[in-house]
Amino acid sequence: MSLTLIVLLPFIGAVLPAIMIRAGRNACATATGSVTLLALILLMAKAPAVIAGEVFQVSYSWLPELGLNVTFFLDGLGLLFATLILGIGLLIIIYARFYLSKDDPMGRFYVFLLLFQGAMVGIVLSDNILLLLIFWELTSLSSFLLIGYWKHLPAGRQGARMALAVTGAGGLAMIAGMLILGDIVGSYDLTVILQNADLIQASPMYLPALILILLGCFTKSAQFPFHFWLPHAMAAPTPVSAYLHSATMVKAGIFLMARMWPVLSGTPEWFYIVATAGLVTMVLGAWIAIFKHDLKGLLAFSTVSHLGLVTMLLGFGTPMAAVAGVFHIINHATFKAALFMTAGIIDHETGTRDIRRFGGLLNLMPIAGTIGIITAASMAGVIPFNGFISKEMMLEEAWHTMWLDQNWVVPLLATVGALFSVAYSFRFIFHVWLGKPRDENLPHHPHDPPFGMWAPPALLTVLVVLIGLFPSVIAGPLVAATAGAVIGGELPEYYLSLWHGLTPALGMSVIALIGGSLLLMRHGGLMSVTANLSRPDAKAMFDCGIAKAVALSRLVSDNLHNGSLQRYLAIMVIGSIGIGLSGFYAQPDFQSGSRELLEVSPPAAIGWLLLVVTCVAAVFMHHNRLLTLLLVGVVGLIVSLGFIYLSAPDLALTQISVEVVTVILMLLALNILPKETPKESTPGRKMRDGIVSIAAGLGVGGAIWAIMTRDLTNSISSYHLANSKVEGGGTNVVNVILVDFRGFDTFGEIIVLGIAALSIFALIETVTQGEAAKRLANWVVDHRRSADRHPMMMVVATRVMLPLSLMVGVYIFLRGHNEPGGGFIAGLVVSVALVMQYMASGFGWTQNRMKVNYHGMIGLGVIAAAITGVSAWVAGLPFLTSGFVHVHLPIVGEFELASAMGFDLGVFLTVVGAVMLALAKLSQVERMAEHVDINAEPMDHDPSATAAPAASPEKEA
Amino acid sequence: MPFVIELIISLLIVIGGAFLLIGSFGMIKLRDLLPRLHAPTKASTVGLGSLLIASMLFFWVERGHFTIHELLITLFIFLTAPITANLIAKAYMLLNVDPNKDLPPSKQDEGWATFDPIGPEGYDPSEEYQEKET
Amino acid sequence: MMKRYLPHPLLTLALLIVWVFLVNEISAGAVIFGLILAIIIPLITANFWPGRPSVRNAYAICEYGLVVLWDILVANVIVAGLILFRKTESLESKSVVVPLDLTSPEAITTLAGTITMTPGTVTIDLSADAKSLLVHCLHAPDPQEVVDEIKHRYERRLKEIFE
Amino acid sequence: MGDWIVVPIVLPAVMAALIVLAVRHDIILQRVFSITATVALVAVTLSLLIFASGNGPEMYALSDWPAPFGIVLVLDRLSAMMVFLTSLLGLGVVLFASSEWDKRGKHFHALFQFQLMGVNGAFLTGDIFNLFVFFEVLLIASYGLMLHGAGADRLKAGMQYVVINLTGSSLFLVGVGMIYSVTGTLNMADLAIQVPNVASGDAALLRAGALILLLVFCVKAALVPVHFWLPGTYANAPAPVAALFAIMTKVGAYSVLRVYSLAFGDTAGDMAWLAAPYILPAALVTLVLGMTGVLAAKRLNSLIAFSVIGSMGTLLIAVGLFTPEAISAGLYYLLHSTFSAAALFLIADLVVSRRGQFGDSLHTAPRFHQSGFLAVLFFVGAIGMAGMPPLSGFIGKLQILDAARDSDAMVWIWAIILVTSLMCIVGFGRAGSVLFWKSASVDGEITVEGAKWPVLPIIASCGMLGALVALTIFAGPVTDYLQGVSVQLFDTSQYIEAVLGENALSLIGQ
Amino acid sequence: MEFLVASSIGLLTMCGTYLLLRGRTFPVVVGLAMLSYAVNVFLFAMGRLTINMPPILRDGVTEYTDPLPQALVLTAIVISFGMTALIVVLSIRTFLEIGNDHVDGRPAGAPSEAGDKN
Amino acid sequence: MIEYALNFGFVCVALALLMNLYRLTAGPTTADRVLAVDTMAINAIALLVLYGIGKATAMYFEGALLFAMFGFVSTVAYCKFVLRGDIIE
Ligand code: NA
Ligand code: NA
Repeated sequence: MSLTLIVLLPFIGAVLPAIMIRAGRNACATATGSVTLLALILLMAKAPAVIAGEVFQVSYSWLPELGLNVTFFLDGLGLLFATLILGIGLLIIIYARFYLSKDDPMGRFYVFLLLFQGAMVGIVLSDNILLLLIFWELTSLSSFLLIGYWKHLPAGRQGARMALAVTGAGGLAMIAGMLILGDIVGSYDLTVILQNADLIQASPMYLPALILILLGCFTKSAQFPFHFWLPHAMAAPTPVSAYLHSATMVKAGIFLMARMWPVLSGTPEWFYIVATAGLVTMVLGAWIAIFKHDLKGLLAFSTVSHLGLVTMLLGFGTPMAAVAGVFHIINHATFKAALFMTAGIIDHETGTRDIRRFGGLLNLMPIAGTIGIITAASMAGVIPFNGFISKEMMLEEAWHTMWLDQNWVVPLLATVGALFSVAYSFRFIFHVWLGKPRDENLPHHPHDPPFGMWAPPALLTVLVVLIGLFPSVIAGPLVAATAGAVIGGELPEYYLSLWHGLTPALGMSVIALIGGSLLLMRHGGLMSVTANLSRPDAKAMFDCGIAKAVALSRLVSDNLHNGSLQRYLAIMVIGSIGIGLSGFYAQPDFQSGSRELLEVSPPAAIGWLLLVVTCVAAVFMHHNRLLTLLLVGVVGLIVSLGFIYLSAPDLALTQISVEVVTVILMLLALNILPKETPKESTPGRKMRDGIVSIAAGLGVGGAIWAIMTRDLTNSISSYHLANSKVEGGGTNVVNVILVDFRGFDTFGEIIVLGIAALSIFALIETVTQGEAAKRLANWVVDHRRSADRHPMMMVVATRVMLPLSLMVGVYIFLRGHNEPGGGFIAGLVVSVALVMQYMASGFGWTQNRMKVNYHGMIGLGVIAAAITGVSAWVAGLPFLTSGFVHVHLPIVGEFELASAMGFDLGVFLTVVGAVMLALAKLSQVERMAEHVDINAEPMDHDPSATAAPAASPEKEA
Repeated sequence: MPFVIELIISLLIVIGGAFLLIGSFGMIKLRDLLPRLHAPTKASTVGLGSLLIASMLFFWVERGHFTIHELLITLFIFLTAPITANLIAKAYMLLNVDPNKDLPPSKQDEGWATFDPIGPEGYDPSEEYQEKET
Repeated sequence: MMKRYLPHPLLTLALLIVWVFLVNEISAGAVIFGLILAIIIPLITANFWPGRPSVRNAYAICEYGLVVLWDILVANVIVAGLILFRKTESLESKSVVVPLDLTSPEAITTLAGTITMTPGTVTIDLSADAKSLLVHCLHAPDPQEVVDEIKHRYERRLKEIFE
Repeated sequence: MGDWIVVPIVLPAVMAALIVLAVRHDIILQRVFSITATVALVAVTLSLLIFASGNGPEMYALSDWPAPFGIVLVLDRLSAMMVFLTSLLGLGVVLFASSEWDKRGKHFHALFQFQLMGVNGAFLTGDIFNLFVFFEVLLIASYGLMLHGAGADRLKAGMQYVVINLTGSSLFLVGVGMIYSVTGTLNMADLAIQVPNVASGDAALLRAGALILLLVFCVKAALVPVHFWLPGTYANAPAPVAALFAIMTKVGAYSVLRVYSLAFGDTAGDMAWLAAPYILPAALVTLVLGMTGVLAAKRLNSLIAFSVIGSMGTLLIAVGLFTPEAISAGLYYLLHSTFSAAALFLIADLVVSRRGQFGDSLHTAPRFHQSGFLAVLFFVGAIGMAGMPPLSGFIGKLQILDAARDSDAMVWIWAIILVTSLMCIVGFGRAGSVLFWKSASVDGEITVEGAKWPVLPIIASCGMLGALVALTIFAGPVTDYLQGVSVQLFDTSQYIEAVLGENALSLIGQ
Repeated sequence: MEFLVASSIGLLTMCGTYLLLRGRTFPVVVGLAMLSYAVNVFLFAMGRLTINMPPILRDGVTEYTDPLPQALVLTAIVISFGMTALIVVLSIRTFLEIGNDHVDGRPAGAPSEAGDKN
Repeated sequence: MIEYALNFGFVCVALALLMNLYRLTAGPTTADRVLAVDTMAINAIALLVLYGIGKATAMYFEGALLFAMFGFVSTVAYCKFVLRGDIIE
């Protein structure tokens, strides 16, 4: 339980700084510190037992299906890292309180820091590798926030993004590796995995898993060739650098290699990948560090180098090397965190981090200077500090390591690395603290910082010295416990002490010290040499890489999604032809149909000819839009005739009614739109579209040919035919299907119509704003117009037509259940009759006489349709269940009342409402364009009116 | 079916068909829209009329009861054909006829409605058009 | 009362007949239902037809109808002949002006319609003040004859019916 | 409870009609109606979800006609989950829109309710033509919503959206027609029975029809190469609408899953798992192109839109594997990606509305109000979309990777999912950096009129993010449920029995 | 007869598709209308062709054409009508807002939309 | 006998339709085309009537009725469009 709490505390506590910042910076820091302290205390309470060899474990089920569970365990390795994370974390919190300036949002800083801390603790305590992955990626995210904390600095932003990209990428690789690992073992539990070294190493998936996991480790721990992000992350505030980039996050990779050491190490693959990468990193990082003028840059590359050192040790794969690695982790954490904090102090006090401007700072800030010198000496591996001991152990291990059967490679390079290490460490000592001040005009006048700022590094410095002097007393148990956990078996014999006698390692050490000192003396010269060397600039490469990736993405994405509907549609059409054909040809044994075909009658042939001619004419003459419309109208006419000919009277009625409303709609549109389509397609485009269209036509035509020439032996519609009259109460089976068997379709269908009208209304409502309004205001009528708006003969004719049409509408409506007709067609008939009034007598006059609101009609229609359904529902029957009765009235005789009629009434109302709303609204645009006042009189001139008309045109509201 | 009735029906059908054909033939034979307009508006209506009468007769004899709803179609056609012809003619004249040269004057205060405006307060949309043109 | 609910008995009658045409049967149920509709529909559409002319001269209507029907038949044969057997060049097509005495829009429209449906004439326009009809003749060697016939045969009768 | 299956369809429909009929002039009343209805919808769909998790598939025969002759609705674990998801999302959207968006055009709430109706109908129906009808309902409502408030860019994008989808609708009918023409049925369960019994000479037609239908579903699901409508549409739709559209692509995915596991699944003989060889490669390409778009984006909204394409790729990879594990993983990801896309669109709107003239262009602008708070929201949303821990996206991706293990394309799947995750991270990192960090180095501050702390939008956005958190925390129970979904999907006999009765099963030898 | 219908459907599809692929909204709308004719007839024809067997039940008549496709086509016609109405209005609205009727909202000859100026 | 008459009728109407088609495509004025379409509607009604007689069914009457009604409306709409541009004003 308390194990979980240790992990959760930083996360839960992360809300505290956000809240406490309102109470002041001290309160904020104190709250943050207490959280960490509490976690540290909880951890320390377990430390003795762990050091004694006990392993704590706790487990909660989270996603057992995947094998992802919240399980933590605490062993020596976990203890060491958790202690480092929480302990150094605490110091950093204190340090940051004084480091951050008044302008820096401290609450946010601590929130991020605690989140990061929690993630780190999570990594080192996870007993489930999927859980570990989660924490792993969380550290990437929280470090992204921390590095980018000073968001006004471009370097900070770029560094943050680079760190995120690199470590994030590694993390993603690691996900794959971990999943493979889990697959090999059959469990994602670390404790289980650690038991299965043989299984893992024997698996053919071992190498992929290893590489993928190492990618994660190397990126996070800034190992060659992924070392480049770390220095750029130094744009972060110094506490962040100290915490993340020396003590904790960069060690996550090391931790994981150590954690996985029992199962992954010991193979040649491991050795050559890990040890080599470590070795190269160690040397390269140190070399670069020598020439960094930025204090933190120097420390950053030294960190890279030291991480390489540990990596190399782990890579050796021997228990002894592992012990050395573990010990160096501890030592490095102590001196490097202190060094960073010192660097922060210098930065803070002098206002610069440029080494070239320093010198003699020891005199000005003796406390910081002492701390800096001691810790730097430890970094250089100078007796008697802790760095010396672990470096000796490293050299010792290097001495007897063969690399590709060569015994000199590793020792030589290790010595060179150590030598460089001495050089940059001494540079830090001599160029910063000792000697003469080189720049009298530092931004600030430096002096020792407040206690809170130097105490944390001082504490670490004390540790540096004490571990150096009494290694086995101070660090021994921890090293033992940790190394035991890493090795996962018997510890080798080793002694943690300053003096091991005259060993080869000592010799190498001495060479390194002397060589390093000499190198530093020639620093100036070397500097000019290296300055002239064109080294690959990692940041530039990374930026260039990202820029290339973005450019490539844009090239691909923008060219593909170029906004051309024509292309999108062509692709879609080609895709559908392709997928249809692929299906057709993927299925063997296609047989042509054997259904007896119908005779071709002469009228049918003529109809067909008409259709062909009009279709083709419509394509070839489509530039003349009005003509196109006429031709398409003829197509509609022929299709309707065809429906009648082929036993579908309902379809014909519907088609012909829809046709006319569509024509009216299109004409309304055409008045606004250009009357001609410009000829702009290139011959190539026409060719392409022609081919695509022909293919589509052949495909669809072929398919329906194949369908019509074969029989359909059983269809659900036989049931409809059988039950339409008896159960559905209607002899028009199509109508019974529409209002009853499949009434739900119709319910949806009228809603589509209603929505269309509402959308049209909404679309046109906005026409009065913006560009559209301007265009309408400046509209120029571009065609000759007749003088009479409302020809008298037409007005009179439509007046006669209206009652007739309504009569027809009622007739069509009522008979729908038994004969061709129904609510939809009736609705269109009535709509057309009304539209005729609008066309003949003008909008203004007609609208003034129209008592119904079309919106309401749509709503009412849908509700009416729904009511017939809901009333069945309320009665405990399924929605839309219909009933019918035969009513007998005197004189009138017997007639049928079906609830489906209520439904059909809903259809009727919706259709009328929708059509009228859409047309009426659309015509509003026209009137705006034509700048015509709406009319109050139905005819331009009424010959029967004796007096001159009094009413003047009304301006439309 | 009595032969006479059958004969009448057949004749009506033949006449109807012939008139329809003539109507459409006139439409392609005549040179100009206004003459053309005569052909379908008249020939077709009579052609259709005879077919509808044939149909009425046929169903009367065939089904035994007098069907009258064909009359409704005839009614519609007779009601609408003049309007159609009028509007088509107007549409033609507007774009193809010069009212001052090609048409006789109306002999009234106002000219032909297609060209000369009248209405409440002398509303004249074509003036608007002219203005914008200049 | 009667006036209020049955303002246009003729229209109601016409609609009733239309209904009977539509349902294609003469039964009590059909007639009653048709009657209901024929009363309701004129009421709800009254707004759209202000000043419906009251036409009561049933005899005149019948006479007019028969005359027109006959003329239509004749006209068709004549026009058919013109179309089929005359060279298009030899047709004397022209537009003639028919000054009107009628003032009711319904009457004018009926006249115009009649002209269109009868021999070789189509009403192609109306003067803006509705005082003249522009009639196109397919073949009219003597325009005045056409005008006279229209005024005599149709307009006179329509005046009786409508005014 | 079975009686209530129709309610998620009828309730919004009636509510929309009522809004149009009664309160169209009063925006406050519209909001009250709309929000109340949506809350009620959440309650109903939750009850249905609970019901479905404790029962087998439940059929609802509309008009009381027996299947396959009438239209049936079917509530099973999958459809119950989808309607619940829809209503939750809908609630967030309506809350967000009720602050201000709904005033920018007419009829927002009516269209919104109709949209819910269409989506719910598509999820619940067990009839393939009825599915078409609901597709059309949801599409036309979406056209209306998409164009809500108009504006040049929106109209341009809307035009493309509408035309592409209308073309898709035509294809839908062709597909349905071909299927009916050889099977004689429209009922999905009946189809499952008819498909294996189709004469071999007719099978080619059936297969071609089924594949054309698949293409149509893929248009909705924004699968490459028929995804082109999405970037413009989502990027230019009003924010709450874009958020609501998060469910629209899922309708496509759902339909693929439903039809191609039921009728063209295990029992389909020759045509078993018909869709798989098409979906998987296309999904992989979709994911790559989506995340390429994320990397390439120059506008925030198009960044999010492309990430939606990417997430559809991820989801359809899982669907395309057609294994129980993959599908439950995919469904988990579906839940996740719906909320995360919605959240991002909503948050983006809060950001964009504060950036004044800078809008959603990924261009450095001066600071704006609440940029800190919004940065947090954006960060969380981006984590969700990129599939970074600790949010559900990560768990979803892990599950999909895990489920892809046995696939022949495993290497491709893993590599593409992981690499594109990185692209997404980089893309969102760049965007976030420009929006929230770079502004710190620019002088001045943008001030825009409007409520400083718009309560409803913030509640809605946080609610969407909260859903991600809940999905994460309750990953176990959710996955339990989803495994139940997979079981039901793969054991089609349950569905068929529920719809057609026990006797029908003998026809397919189960 | 079947051939006439099949070829008509094919032709309608062909012409509809060609118009659909044009660059201006009006032909596209017309193309969609033609496509919906094609599809409606397709859907209708999937019930096979029959002459003079309308699905209106009559005493003594046993043979009827398949009514279901007809019902489906009716639904499809209505829906495509609603869709056509919307897209017609949309094309006007877009034209008014943008000033040209290109489907991509750009004038003739203009290069494809150059993304966004970043 | 009726059958022969019907066949004659069909042929006449079919030819008439073809002539209409010619006028529709040849124009030359829009009015000509509108006239052609209007006449087509009339011929279509004739076709329906003939067909109804041929099949001895009244099923197609409503079709003919609506053709008559709607043929008129669309012709009016086209003409109004040519005359005024705005058909509802
Ligand atoms: Na029923
Ligand atoms: Na249509």
